Amino acid sequence: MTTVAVKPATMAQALGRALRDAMAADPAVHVMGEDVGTLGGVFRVTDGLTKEFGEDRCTDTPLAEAGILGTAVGMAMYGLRPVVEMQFDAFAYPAFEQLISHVSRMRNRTRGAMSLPLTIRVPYGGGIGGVEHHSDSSEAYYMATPGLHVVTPATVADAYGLLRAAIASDDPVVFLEPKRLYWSKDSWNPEEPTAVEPIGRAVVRRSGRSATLITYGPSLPVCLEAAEAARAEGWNLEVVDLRSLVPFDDETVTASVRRTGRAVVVHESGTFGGPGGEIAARVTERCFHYLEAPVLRVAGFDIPYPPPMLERHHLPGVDRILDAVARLQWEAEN
Amino acid sequence: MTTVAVKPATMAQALGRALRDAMAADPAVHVMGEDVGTLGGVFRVTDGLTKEFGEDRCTDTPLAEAGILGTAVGMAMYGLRPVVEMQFDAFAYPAFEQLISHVSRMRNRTRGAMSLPLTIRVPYGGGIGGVEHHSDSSEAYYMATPGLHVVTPATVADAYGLLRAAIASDDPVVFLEPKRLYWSKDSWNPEEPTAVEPIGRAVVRRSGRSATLITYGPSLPVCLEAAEAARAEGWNLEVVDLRSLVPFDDETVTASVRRTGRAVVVHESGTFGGPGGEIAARVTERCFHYLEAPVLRVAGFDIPYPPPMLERHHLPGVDRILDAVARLQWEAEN
Amino acid sequence: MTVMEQRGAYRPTPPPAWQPRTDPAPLLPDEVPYRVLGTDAAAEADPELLRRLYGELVRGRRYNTQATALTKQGRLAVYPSSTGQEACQVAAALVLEERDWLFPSYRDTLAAVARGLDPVQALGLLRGDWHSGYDPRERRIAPLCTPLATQLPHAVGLAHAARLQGDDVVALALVGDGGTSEGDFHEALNFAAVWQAPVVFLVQNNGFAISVPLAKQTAAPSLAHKAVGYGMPGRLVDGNDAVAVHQVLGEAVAHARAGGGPTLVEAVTYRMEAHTNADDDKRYRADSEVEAWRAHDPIALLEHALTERGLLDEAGIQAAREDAEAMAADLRERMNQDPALDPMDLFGHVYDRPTTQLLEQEAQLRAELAAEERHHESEGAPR
Amino acid sequence: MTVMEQRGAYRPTPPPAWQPRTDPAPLLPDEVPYRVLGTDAAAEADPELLRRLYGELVRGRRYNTQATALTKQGRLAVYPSSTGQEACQVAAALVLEERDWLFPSYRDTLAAVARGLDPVQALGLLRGDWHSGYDPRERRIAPLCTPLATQLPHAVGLAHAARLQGDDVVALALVGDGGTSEGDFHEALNFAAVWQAPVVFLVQNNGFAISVPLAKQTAAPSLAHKAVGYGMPGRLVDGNDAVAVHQVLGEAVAHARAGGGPTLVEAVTYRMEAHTNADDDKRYRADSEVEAWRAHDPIALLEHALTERGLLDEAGIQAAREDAEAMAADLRERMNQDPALDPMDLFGHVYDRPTTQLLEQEAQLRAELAAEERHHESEGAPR
Ligand SMILES: Cc1ncc(C[n+]2csc(CCOP(=O)(O)OP(=O)(O)O)c2C)c(N)n1
Ligand SMILES: Cc1ncc(C[n+]2csc(CCOP(=O)(O)OP(=O)(O)O)c2C)c(N)n1
Ligand SMILES: [Mg+2]
Ligand SMILES: [Mg+2]
Repeated sequence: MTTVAVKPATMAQALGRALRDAMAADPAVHVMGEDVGTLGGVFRVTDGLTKEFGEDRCTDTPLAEAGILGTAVGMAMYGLRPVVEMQFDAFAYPAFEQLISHVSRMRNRTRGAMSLPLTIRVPYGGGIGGVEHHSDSSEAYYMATPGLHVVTPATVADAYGLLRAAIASDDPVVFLEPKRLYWSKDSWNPEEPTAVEPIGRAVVRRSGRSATLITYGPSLPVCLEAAEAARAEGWNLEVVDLRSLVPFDDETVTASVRRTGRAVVVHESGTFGGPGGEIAARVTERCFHYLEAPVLRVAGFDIPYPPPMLERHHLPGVDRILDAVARLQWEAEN
Repeated sequence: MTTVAVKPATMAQALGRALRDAMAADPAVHVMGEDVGTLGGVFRVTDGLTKEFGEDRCTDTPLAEAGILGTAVGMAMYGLRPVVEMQFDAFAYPAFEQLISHVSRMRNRTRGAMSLPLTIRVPYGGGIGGVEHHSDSSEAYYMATPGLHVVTPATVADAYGLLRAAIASDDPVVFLEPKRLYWSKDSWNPEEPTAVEPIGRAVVRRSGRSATLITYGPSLPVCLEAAEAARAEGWNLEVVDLRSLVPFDDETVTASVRRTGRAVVVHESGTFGGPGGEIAARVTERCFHYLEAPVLRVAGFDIPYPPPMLERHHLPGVDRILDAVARLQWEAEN
Repeated sequence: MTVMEQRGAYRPTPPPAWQPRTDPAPLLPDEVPYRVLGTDAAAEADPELLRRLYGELVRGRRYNTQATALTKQGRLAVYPSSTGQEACQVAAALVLEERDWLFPSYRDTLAAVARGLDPVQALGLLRGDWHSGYDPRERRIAPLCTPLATQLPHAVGLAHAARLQGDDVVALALVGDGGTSEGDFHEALNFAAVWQAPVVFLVQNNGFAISVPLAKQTAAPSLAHKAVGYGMPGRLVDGNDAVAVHQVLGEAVAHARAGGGPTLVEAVTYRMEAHTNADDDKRYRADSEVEAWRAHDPIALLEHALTERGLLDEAGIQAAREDAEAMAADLRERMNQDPALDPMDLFGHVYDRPTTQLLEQEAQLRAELAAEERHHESEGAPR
Repeated sequence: MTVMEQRGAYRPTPPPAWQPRTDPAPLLPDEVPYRVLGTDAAAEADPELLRRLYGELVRGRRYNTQATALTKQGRLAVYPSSTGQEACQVAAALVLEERDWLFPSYRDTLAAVARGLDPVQALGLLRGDWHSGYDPRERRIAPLCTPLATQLPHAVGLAHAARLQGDDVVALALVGDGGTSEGDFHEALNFAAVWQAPVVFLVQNNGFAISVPLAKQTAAPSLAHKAVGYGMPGRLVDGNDAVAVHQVLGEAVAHARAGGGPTLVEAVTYRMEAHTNADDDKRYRADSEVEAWRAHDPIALLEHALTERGLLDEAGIQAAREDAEAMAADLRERMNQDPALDPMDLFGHVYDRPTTQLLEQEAQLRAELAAEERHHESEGAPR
């Protein structure tokens, strides 16, 4: 089984591989959640882990999210490094009390004496035809909670590299996995050792000088597509993949926007009170005199996530991004 | 007992009076929560209601916030208008699942067939010397949840008028009560009928032309004080009290900032991912060419709420507001 | 006065407050699940009820197979089948009066249909055109609830509200074995008992929560043993015996209606199919286990009892099947039509009145759709 | 083949999966709370243990009165007294080995102190200089937990982790009667039972959750009756009888350590004082109720048993009191000193490494403090 590598791997496979490698490297790493064991998770990310490491290392828990996260806190207090799976975004809500009042605060509460090296994997976002409660983008809640790191990969390589980093982190990391990219592939080769990516660094995925698209997770491919389409309009768009919402990489983002003078934040999460507000505000604070136009936001509408048959209207798509780019007051320039 | 009015009343008394009047006016209004009955609530807001309306109308519930909110949902489904008290901000977290997945979505879920006329009273914010978990400002979570109204009074009259409006609303309202203003008084007279204030209208509390302070709830008195102090520096500050975070009154805020050309958002809630990001972003979108400087934020630090002995360092105070005003690029003007 | 000086007067007494408030014995469930079919009691069961249950079971099974078929044709986003659990689904529906309320979980579309909901409306959520395919008040069926156990407190609150208004309404709430692990299960049962709310909780213990077997979900002697911890009766029933489930639920409903408070009923049943059409149950259970349950099929059990008593013959069976086929044909046909969709619905029901923010977003989408339309027209392509 | 044709072969069978997994009987609690003091068993109790418990109870009571006094002097932000509950607090502490873990709630500073934590550190949270006044690992005491019942899953996870590592560590978690209504209580007990984690849950049923009496909290025969619903033993004990609590907890701890899994212990006790110094208990309970409990005071109970057995005389009582006074005097003196505070602590422990955002905010506060300093200096005012 170790001879032929499936190449290229999907993001789900890369995540599974990261878990496996982390468990092999450190006996303190424990995976737990609903259906993560025998079934291998509803997205098969944890497939094979129970077989390889036993039920005590990859555990099917009772169906209770607060209990899952709460017991993981206790395990981390005893020195383990639990990796918890929340089955879907919306099913993490019952665990919010534990997350806000304990996970995010234990280090601070104890003046640094007790940290919680805990990773919380949350499949998030829409675009997979999921019925109600299966497509939420809840990153705004996590961002507003000091003490949490909030990380989300958009490429297969990052899925591996960032998850390894999250598990290695001595602080709790909410690791948001874009559901609709689970089956995406890129050039990542599971047979080659992949670098563990440091958390907190954004990356420029595409260089351009007309304007910056600031995005992350499920919206990265959409932005790249929009950037290609924008060439027809004469715009050469830069695309920044944040990868980490907390810590936020002001340096990379600011440098890009100062170069281009225009920016659009793109995400699936709702607009009002969503991540884009924070991002637009801080970019504006730092780049005010470089900006030719206000930083715009292309994001989900301010509605509960729609049913499958209507979700395409809700999700930020290429046209909506290009419309926003068009509104970046180009006339003013001429 | 009806002859002599305690005048002026405190905000806590005005809230109690609003509950009483709402209960008297509509038998569907039920008050429920931990210690709201016999004790009258830990802040005495519900004092006397059980005596006047009986235990079935003002009910001491078991100690379980998800259960309180969840049963209130069912009561609202049957046509009642529950007013739920969460004892402190941080103790609302166990009810987040009910809040996000049900309270905010029932109307939308049923295409309007079933609304939830439900008010959730949450004492919030710090400045009262409360120990851990008793001083959180959690409005960012509520703002990021479509389907909720988010309202917060800063004056005694608004406490009455907005709470009456919240209870009268056919939609769920998260009613945030600034703890440290519970004992504040202004000219509100409980003997005179007070207008029910429509939800969604900000109000200019102080006119000025130099810059706009955009604020709400516990930070309003601080902003008014800062505005007075600013006169010594030659600044004539306008102060806008939002009163309602959702719906957001863009009209009033935008009009003010267009007049002044400069703005600072002030709140206790953490900066990163907090309400100020949204507010700054949308003000900038709407007022870009009127702005002399980026919209700045003076808010809580990005830390868990500090212990009582350190909270004064955390809370946005007059000096910090004036510092921000000073950074609004006045030189550029001259 | 020191304690030494007091001592002469002092006599240890039992803790003053101590008094067990209810006798636990009657709250404990039977040792084995209660059954009617296959026992002597089957001979006494009301023939009319038996026939009615039988017809509904046959329809129910057909409904399940039809719905699963619709997922294959892309007409449903997903379908969690209740095949094997029809006795629970049907009995839960039939035991209620019109004024009562049903609180189904995501797997309980059949219960809603058996209560009289249009099957197409019942499948709205799973088809994906809207979250709730129906107005809950029309048939007094709460929206199908996906977050597990979270609708249980709603049932308690509704039942409590009805009682406060003087209405003798009972709420029946459905939850799975897995759902009993959630905090909301606990809080709901506790509120119900403290308030003596007229609510009945039916746990369909079908052995699994997706892939997780009951033994990893609880160490309790039975799920019905949880009841005593809330001070309500716990009842254990064979969930594949429609007559037994109907009887036990009926008693619980009557008890609740009479002001006796809530009951927890555990129905021991089995999920005969995978969790949903998207699940692969071969990964976590042996065929032999499934096979063992086939001999205990709820339809076969009832059919046997009916024929043994001469209440059903081949013609009767045939008639039931035809009735079920007709229902399936109608369902198929109607589900094969595309639902009428209005994207503007996205904005219309978030609040009573849309916020300006929502109006702006609505206008944006409207403009986009108009542009799309123009684009299609200019390309001459049919939409 | 139709079902009719199969029928000959068909025999109804009981549900295949049915088998009660544990015998419920041994999991049910006694009918009345277990007691030692005031019964014949008191004569057999270990004198050394009795004396030790007595000394700790007297210290504990004095600690409670001293802490309440400190709130009046503004030295504590708030104090939730455990007066009347000293037997539970002390027994919980004494029953554990050094390697074990204690998970206290906000009312349990005394348990932490009795376990050896410096009383000043134990009061850190309530003094308000930092959230946890101590490093949890030093004495294996989790931070005092304010959100009710939320530390229970932590205890389960820690105990489970220890067991997985092969350490024979037991976790003892404290919760109030009110806290048992929370979902986290339910989830914690369920996980503990499923995992057979070495954890003991001690419910101090002191009759109230702030103002809410037990009857509005639960309708259960007793809180200990909840245990059977998880498949763990439930024990009921007189919470004012230090010897009985010590014995019941000791057995539960030994059971857990031996791999027998968790136990739920309900100690029936009474909160003799208001919820905290800020509460007014006259609003919700009658003096007579409080008085009734005075005759059942944990210290008086034990003192009586000791003197009856000739194990304690006036001199012994005096010595215990003096020891307690010395502790109180030391506590008073040390609490009267202002704690050393560093505002920069606000930023240093949010993450392992502060984010740039936090560094900016730290710099801002540093500048503000410097400006304040300069301002004070220029005004010549002493800081
Ligand atoms: C709060 C919550 N967590 C997780 C899920 C994902 N999920 C859907 S069904 C299911 C298993 C449910 O098991 P059970 O309660 O026994 O009901 P059954 O599926 O057997 O009818 C899970 C974990 C969910 N819907 N809600
Ligand atoms: C989750 C949560 N909800 C509410 C509160 C507020 N509160 C503090 S103490 C208390 C009553 C606790 O009663 P109980 O559990 O019986 O413990 P006791 O105070 O009697 O020790 C309440 C409601 C809290 N601390 N945590
Ligand atoms: Mg199940
Ligand atoms: Mg109590």
